[in-house]
Amino acid sequence: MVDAGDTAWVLVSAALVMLMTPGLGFFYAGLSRRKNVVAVLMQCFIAVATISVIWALWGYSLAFGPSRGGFIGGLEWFGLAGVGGEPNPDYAATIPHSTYMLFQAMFAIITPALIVGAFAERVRFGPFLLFLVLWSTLVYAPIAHWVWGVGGWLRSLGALDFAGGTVVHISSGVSALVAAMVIGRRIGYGSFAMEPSSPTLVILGAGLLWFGWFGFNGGSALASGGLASNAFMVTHLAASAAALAWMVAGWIHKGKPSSIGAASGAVAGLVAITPASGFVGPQAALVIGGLAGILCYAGVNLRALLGVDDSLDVWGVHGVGGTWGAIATGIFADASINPAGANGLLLGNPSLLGVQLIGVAATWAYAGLMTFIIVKLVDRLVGLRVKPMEEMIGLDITQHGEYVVV
Amino acid sequence: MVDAGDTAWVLVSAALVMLMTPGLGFFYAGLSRRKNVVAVLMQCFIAVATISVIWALWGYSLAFGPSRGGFIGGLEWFGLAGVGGEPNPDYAATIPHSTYMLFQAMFAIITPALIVGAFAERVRFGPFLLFLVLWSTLVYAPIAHWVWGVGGWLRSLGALDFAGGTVVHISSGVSALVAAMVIGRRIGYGSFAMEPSSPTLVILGAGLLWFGWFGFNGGSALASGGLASNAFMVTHLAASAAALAWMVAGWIHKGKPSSIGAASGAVAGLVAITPASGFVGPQAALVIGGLAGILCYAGVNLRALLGVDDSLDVWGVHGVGGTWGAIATGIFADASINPAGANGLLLGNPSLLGVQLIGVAATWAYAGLMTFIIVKLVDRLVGLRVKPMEEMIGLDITQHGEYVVV
Amino acid sequence: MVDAGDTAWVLVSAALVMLMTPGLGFFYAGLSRRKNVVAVLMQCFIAVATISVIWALWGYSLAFGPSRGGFIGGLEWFGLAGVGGEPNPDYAATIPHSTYMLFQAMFAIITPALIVGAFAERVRFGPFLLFLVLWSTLVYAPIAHWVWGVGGWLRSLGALDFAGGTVVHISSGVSALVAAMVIGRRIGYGSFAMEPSSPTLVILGAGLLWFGWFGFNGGSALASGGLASNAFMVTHLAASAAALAWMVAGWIHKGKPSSIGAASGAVAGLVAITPASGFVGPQAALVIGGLAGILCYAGVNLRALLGVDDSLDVWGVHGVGGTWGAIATGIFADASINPAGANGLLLGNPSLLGVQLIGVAATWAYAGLMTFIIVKLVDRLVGLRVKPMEEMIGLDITQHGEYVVV
Amino acid sequence: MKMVHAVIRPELLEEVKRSLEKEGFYGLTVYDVRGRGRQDSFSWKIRGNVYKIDLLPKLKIEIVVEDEQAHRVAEIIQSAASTGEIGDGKIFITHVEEAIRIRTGERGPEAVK
Amino acid sequence: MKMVHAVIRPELLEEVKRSLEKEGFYGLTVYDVRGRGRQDSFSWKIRGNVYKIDLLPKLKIEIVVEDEQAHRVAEIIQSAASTGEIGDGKIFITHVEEAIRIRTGERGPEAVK
Amino acid sequence: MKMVHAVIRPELLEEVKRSLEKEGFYGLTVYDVRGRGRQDSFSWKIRGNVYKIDLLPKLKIEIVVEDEQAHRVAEIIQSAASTGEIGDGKIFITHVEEAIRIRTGERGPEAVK
Ligand SMILES: Nc1ncnc2c1ncn2[C@@H]1O[C@H](COP(=O)(O)OP(=O)(O)O)[C@@H](O)[C@H]1O
Ligand SMILES: Nc1ncnc2c1ncn2[C@@H]1O[C@H](COP(=O)(O)OP(=O)(O)O)[C@@H](O)[C@H]1O
Ligand SMILES: Nc1ncnc2c1ncn2[C@@H]1O[C@H](COP(=O)(O)OP(=O)(O)O)[C@@H](O)[C@H]1O
Repeated sequence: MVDAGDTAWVLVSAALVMLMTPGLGFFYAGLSRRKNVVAVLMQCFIAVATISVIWALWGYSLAFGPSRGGFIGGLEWFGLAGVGGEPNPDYAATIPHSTYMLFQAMFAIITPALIVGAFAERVRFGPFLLFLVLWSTLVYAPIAHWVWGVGGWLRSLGALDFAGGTVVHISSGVSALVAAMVIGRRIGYGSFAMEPSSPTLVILGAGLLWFGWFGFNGGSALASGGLASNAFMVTHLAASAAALAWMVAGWIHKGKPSSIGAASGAVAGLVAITPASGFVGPQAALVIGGLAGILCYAGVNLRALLGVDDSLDVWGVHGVGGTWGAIATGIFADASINPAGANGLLLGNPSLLGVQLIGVAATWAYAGLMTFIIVKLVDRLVGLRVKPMEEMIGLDITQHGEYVVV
Repeated sequence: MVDAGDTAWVLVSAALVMLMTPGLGFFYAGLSRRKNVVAVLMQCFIAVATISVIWALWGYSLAFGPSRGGFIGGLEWFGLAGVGGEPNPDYAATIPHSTYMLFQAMFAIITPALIVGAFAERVRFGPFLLFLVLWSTLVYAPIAHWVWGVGGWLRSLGALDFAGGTVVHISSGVSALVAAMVIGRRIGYGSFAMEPSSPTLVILGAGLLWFGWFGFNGGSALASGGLASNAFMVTHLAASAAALAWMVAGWIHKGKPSSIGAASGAVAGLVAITPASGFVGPQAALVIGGLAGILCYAGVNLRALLGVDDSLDVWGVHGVGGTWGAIATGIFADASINPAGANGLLLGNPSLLGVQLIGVAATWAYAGLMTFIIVKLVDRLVGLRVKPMEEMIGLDITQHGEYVVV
Repeated sequence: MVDAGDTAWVLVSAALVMLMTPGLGFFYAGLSRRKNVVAVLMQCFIAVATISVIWALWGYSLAFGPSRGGFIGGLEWFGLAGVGGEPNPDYAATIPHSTYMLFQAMFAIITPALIVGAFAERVRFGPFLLFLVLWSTLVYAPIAHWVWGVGGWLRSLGALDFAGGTVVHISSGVSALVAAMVIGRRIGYGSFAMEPSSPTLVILGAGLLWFGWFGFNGGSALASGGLASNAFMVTHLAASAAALAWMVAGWIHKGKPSSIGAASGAVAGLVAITPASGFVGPQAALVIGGLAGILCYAGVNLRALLGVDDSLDVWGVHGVGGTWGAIATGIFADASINPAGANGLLLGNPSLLGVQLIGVAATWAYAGLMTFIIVKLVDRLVGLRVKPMEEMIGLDITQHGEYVVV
Repeated sequence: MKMVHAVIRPELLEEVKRSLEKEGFYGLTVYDVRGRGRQDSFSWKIRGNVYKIDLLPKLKIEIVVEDEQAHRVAEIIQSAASTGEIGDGKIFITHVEEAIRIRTGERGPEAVK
Repeated sequence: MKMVHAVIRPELLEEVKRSLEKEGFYGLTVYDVRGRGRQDSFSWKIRGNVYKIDLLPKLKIEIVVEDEQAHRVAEIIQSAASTGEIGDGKIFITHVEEAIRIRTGERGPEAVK
Repeated sequence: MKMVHAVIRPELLEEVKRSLEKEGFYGLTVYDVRGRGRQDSFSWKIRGNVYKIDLLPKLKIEIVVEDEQAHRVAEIIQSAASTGEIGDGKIFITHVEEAIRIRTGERGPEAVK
């Protein structure tokens, strides 16, 4: 039976998560050079449109439709056939099936949009669209099925991922690293200064991401009430602790507390708490967030040392943060917070941590490999990278015929 | 009886729709030249304040008060007398009457704000305020009454307008065209480049509009549940399809996929699905949205060919999109989605299409004529247009004594 | 018992209020000079992170924990011990205790962030953090306890403050005045032009504040339904009336209707209606808002005459507006709107006004005195103000190593 | 060579560029400036402080050409950028001792061809 | 004629404008620049990359006046824009061969009166 | 003294600054400009109106040095800012009659030391 309160909460959550992708666009645009601001915004914006359409056509069905061996869903729900106002109790008993589908659509949108940061400022727009469609179909849908689909193999194994630490963040973070390595560095990387165009946009983006994440994690309870409230609370606390931790780490390490650091830290904390948000309490959230700030800060610095031009540090934030979150869930999970969860290491159940590690490893391996294949394929077929002269002039003018005056 | 879940959803929806008007301000500001950014923002912002006050005083009563012959409401509810915490079951049985009034207030605000785009960059601020008050009272309130008021003649005829395709979009789009023609072109139109100041602001605006539109259409169910979820879903899909369609049309036609095009397309899709959103399913939404993108793109190009300086293309997007949406409702409506609706042409009921066309024609005629009279009147009384020198310097400095530094 | 609809509404409200602090950041950043935009944004952003952490640790317990003599709460709830999914019926019977705590957290965050405007463009970041922690602990928590805590002395006296006129706005506004006086004027104040960097950011901030305020006041009903709807409605009307009033006052006084004036007016109206929003109806809201616009406009001009450099006029807007709101509650309160309230002066009960004045006086005195001590202390200990050369170059570069390119 | 500096109304840039192109002057550099001249200024207050806008947005164009072309370039700009209203702007001509094309290192008039 | 170029601290623009006005120098053109001089520079890192801010925000003023007024204008600016701290900026004087008022086509000193 | 004006690709600023520093040229002023040269231009339409981008983002550097250093400065910039592709930019050298340090009032070459 549809409950009005639960439906209201999940619909609002879906709206909040939708806003995260433009928010991500601002975050990334602010970190990019001025000549690529429009291109980055456009890539995020068009991801909303593109993924929504393919999600309605085949994506939702592949991810959540009747399982084919735990690996992928069937096409029974192609074009959202049968996805209507009645609940689908397999997924959520008190909200319309269409509400569940919408909420999941927003996750499917933001995940590939996250990868945009890895190859920002150097890819052609058309081939980018092709990448988007392939990645969403071949990487996102299967992993979502494994973890969340009824019959998915990781779900059956007991892996816990409340709101997408594995499905969203590890998958995009690892793919980002691979894509950045395959596509190669920006011209002048390491020798020119590549100044973030706008801390203002970074803060705008981080603010919208934080705001939207209340829906991302809170809405993953799929009902209004204590569990949603817990997810909301720990999300907020982890983000706060991580923002402080990253800021302080940068302050000690580099001499100044930077706003971009604080914003990046907040995102790192949000990422790390995502899988754990329905399974841990506020004290654990402060620890998970605080450590996320430090680990992701280290990840970003490590990435720079390795000379990989993951331009806006998708791996350092989402790959490292998501992995830490999945592990932290195995450590801190507390069945008294959510009976549908399990106890973790600290409550005497080391086996959960093992299952979590399997989930992490499978996602790293699958996302990494498939992204390698997809990027290579797209590059062969249509050429992914812009010409050097276009890169120098900037993607805004050369790809979109637009530029930022103000 | 007030239902907490339904009320939560409609209150949130009202908040979302309120945010659309500042969102519209950013959308329009980004499309304007740098010297008029503040003026456009201010016109939208002050529309929120002005219409809210007149809505509380007389607007709501004229639109929804006891009908005088199906044409206009009476003044019984002047100053919101009697509009309190109890539901008014004529309009919505499970939410407070004040909630319904608020939700409607946000529609009344954004409608005249949409027209701002037609005569952007060339009208005096004071006379604009006068226009706002007159248009809202003489055009918006009656049309809202016809379509949504108990006893309104179009409502009685069976015309379907779930969330304001006719009331909001056709009325503002047609008025925009008339206002632009009467007021005349900007100095240098057709000979100077008039560069949009900021694709960043356009995307910000489009993102907020899209986000808010979930409340606009979803909230129009006036309750939480399957119908709200359906409206939310089709809104999202139509916007997505239209963004892609407009982008591709522009890409083919002009060589580059522009972010402003994608953003405009999204708005076009949102407009077109508005009247249909409670009556059609997801497959129809993709078709309605996709065609909206193409039709509105054509509308904008047609407008340019005609040499009318509807500066930010209100008619091309809202007039064309709203008209297409009203017709599409007559084609695709499906009573199985909403028993309070009807079947459309494709389900064997051509009469609905006829009624829809009557609604469209009446709105075009009434809004067009009245806007002509109001614009002429205001111009005679107080002079609507700024001096040429002021237009050259820009409205920000000359009207508001402000300007954009960053 | 947890109600899904009520919880949905209060969780959404908490999210909305959270967004207000970044919104405030944009509002303040737009009013600041370009060289201090990042610094202002950062101060607001880091207030979110910092206060959230101390709120979870000790702040919530001090403010709402078991009362120690009506003055302060005990540390029983340190680290949110016992604050979980069950309602705490002392505060809100139909939502999880954690939801109530979260909603309150957002109020605790924005209050000290408001003070940022008083000493914008001239304080060191580290000492600012120290100020933040001290002020939140020593000023905010006690005042919140007095007014809202079970057993708080002002609450017991019958003082009405629906959503924080006293706790949030008077406390921050008065503290701002004191802090600005103690810290002293910016270099060149009164002789250089200090141009607001961006009306666009001001409108963005005002839009987000207005949007979030629906949660601030509406959510303070702590349930969905008629009272929340009333608070939402009067909030919207007061903001509208005040925006118009301030704009018109400035227009008459200085010759131009400024967008910054309209935005400031809206905020003034939102402030003034805050304490009254659960106790007055729409007609009173229009009066309270309209007068707030004029009174705060006068307050700002008075402040300028006095030569105090409360840089972004926190006192003029929040101090004056909050005080007026507390008094207005004593005048216009109507027990028929909220049986938990009382009648005010106009309904024949002058005693309420007396109680309100006691609340105002106590808050002015306590906040003013404590802020004086805290500012002096921090300055002695670590030096609050930047070096003159740093102030000339701007805080963005000197404090954060960042700057605004776009 | 000479450098022709022109301060013009921003909206006339296209017009000026087109007129220059027609006579084969293609290379140029432009940037946003604010200028004060005889135009009326605007003064007002915000939140208690007095502000005055006497600097209005203008565009500056710089074009380096051979000595004998400088006056022609100035004439083209003058006629394309003039509206007859106060605030049309100024043109200044200064002497350039050397010009170098960065790409090739070519010097003198060759560099600006 | 001469063009006086002054790079100043942005916050002293009002002061400079006022001082110039007092002696009848009204026309001028300004724009935002960034400058490096003897001032300390700031260096730090963001997200793994090293950045250094050695270019600090400055304002540049350009004023064209008759030959004999150039030194007076320079003096006025120098005294209005000086704080005695490093980073106060520089003034340069260059020669202008011709000036034209776009509105009327007037040439020479008349054009900048 | 001479003023060396260089229009360069924005991304090469760091390179140019570093090269100048190495030979002791520290003081300079830079600002954003848009330039048109031989580069291809981009043209397209938005919402029914034709637009053309023929002005691409560049940076302008101004450095005032003693007469005899001007050519060395130009050479340094030329070699640091050259990629060999169209659009690398130009360098112009003009004469400066006087330089003043605002802070101290020092004049002549002393002022730019
Ligand atoms: N003496 C000057 N030196 C430098 N720039 C000047 C000077 N006088 C005017 N300008 C520039 O020319 C612009 C137009 O000048 P103005 O006097 O308003 O026009 P007009 O020449 O039509 O009277 C100003 O905004 C300013 O940028
Ligand atoms: N040689 C130069 N050429 C051009 N501009 C210069 C030169 N030296 C300094 N400037 C400009 O002057 C500004 C102030 O210079 P700085 O050396 O810091 O001041 P001071 O003269 O007080 O020592 C710089 O930011 C830069 O814009
Ligand atoms: N005649 C000129 N006057 C002033 N600036 C010029 C001139 N020609 C070119 N420029 C500037 O130099 C930049 C590069 O010029 P371009 O002709 O594209 O390069 P190249 O010299 O490599 O052919 C232009 O963008 C413009 O800013």
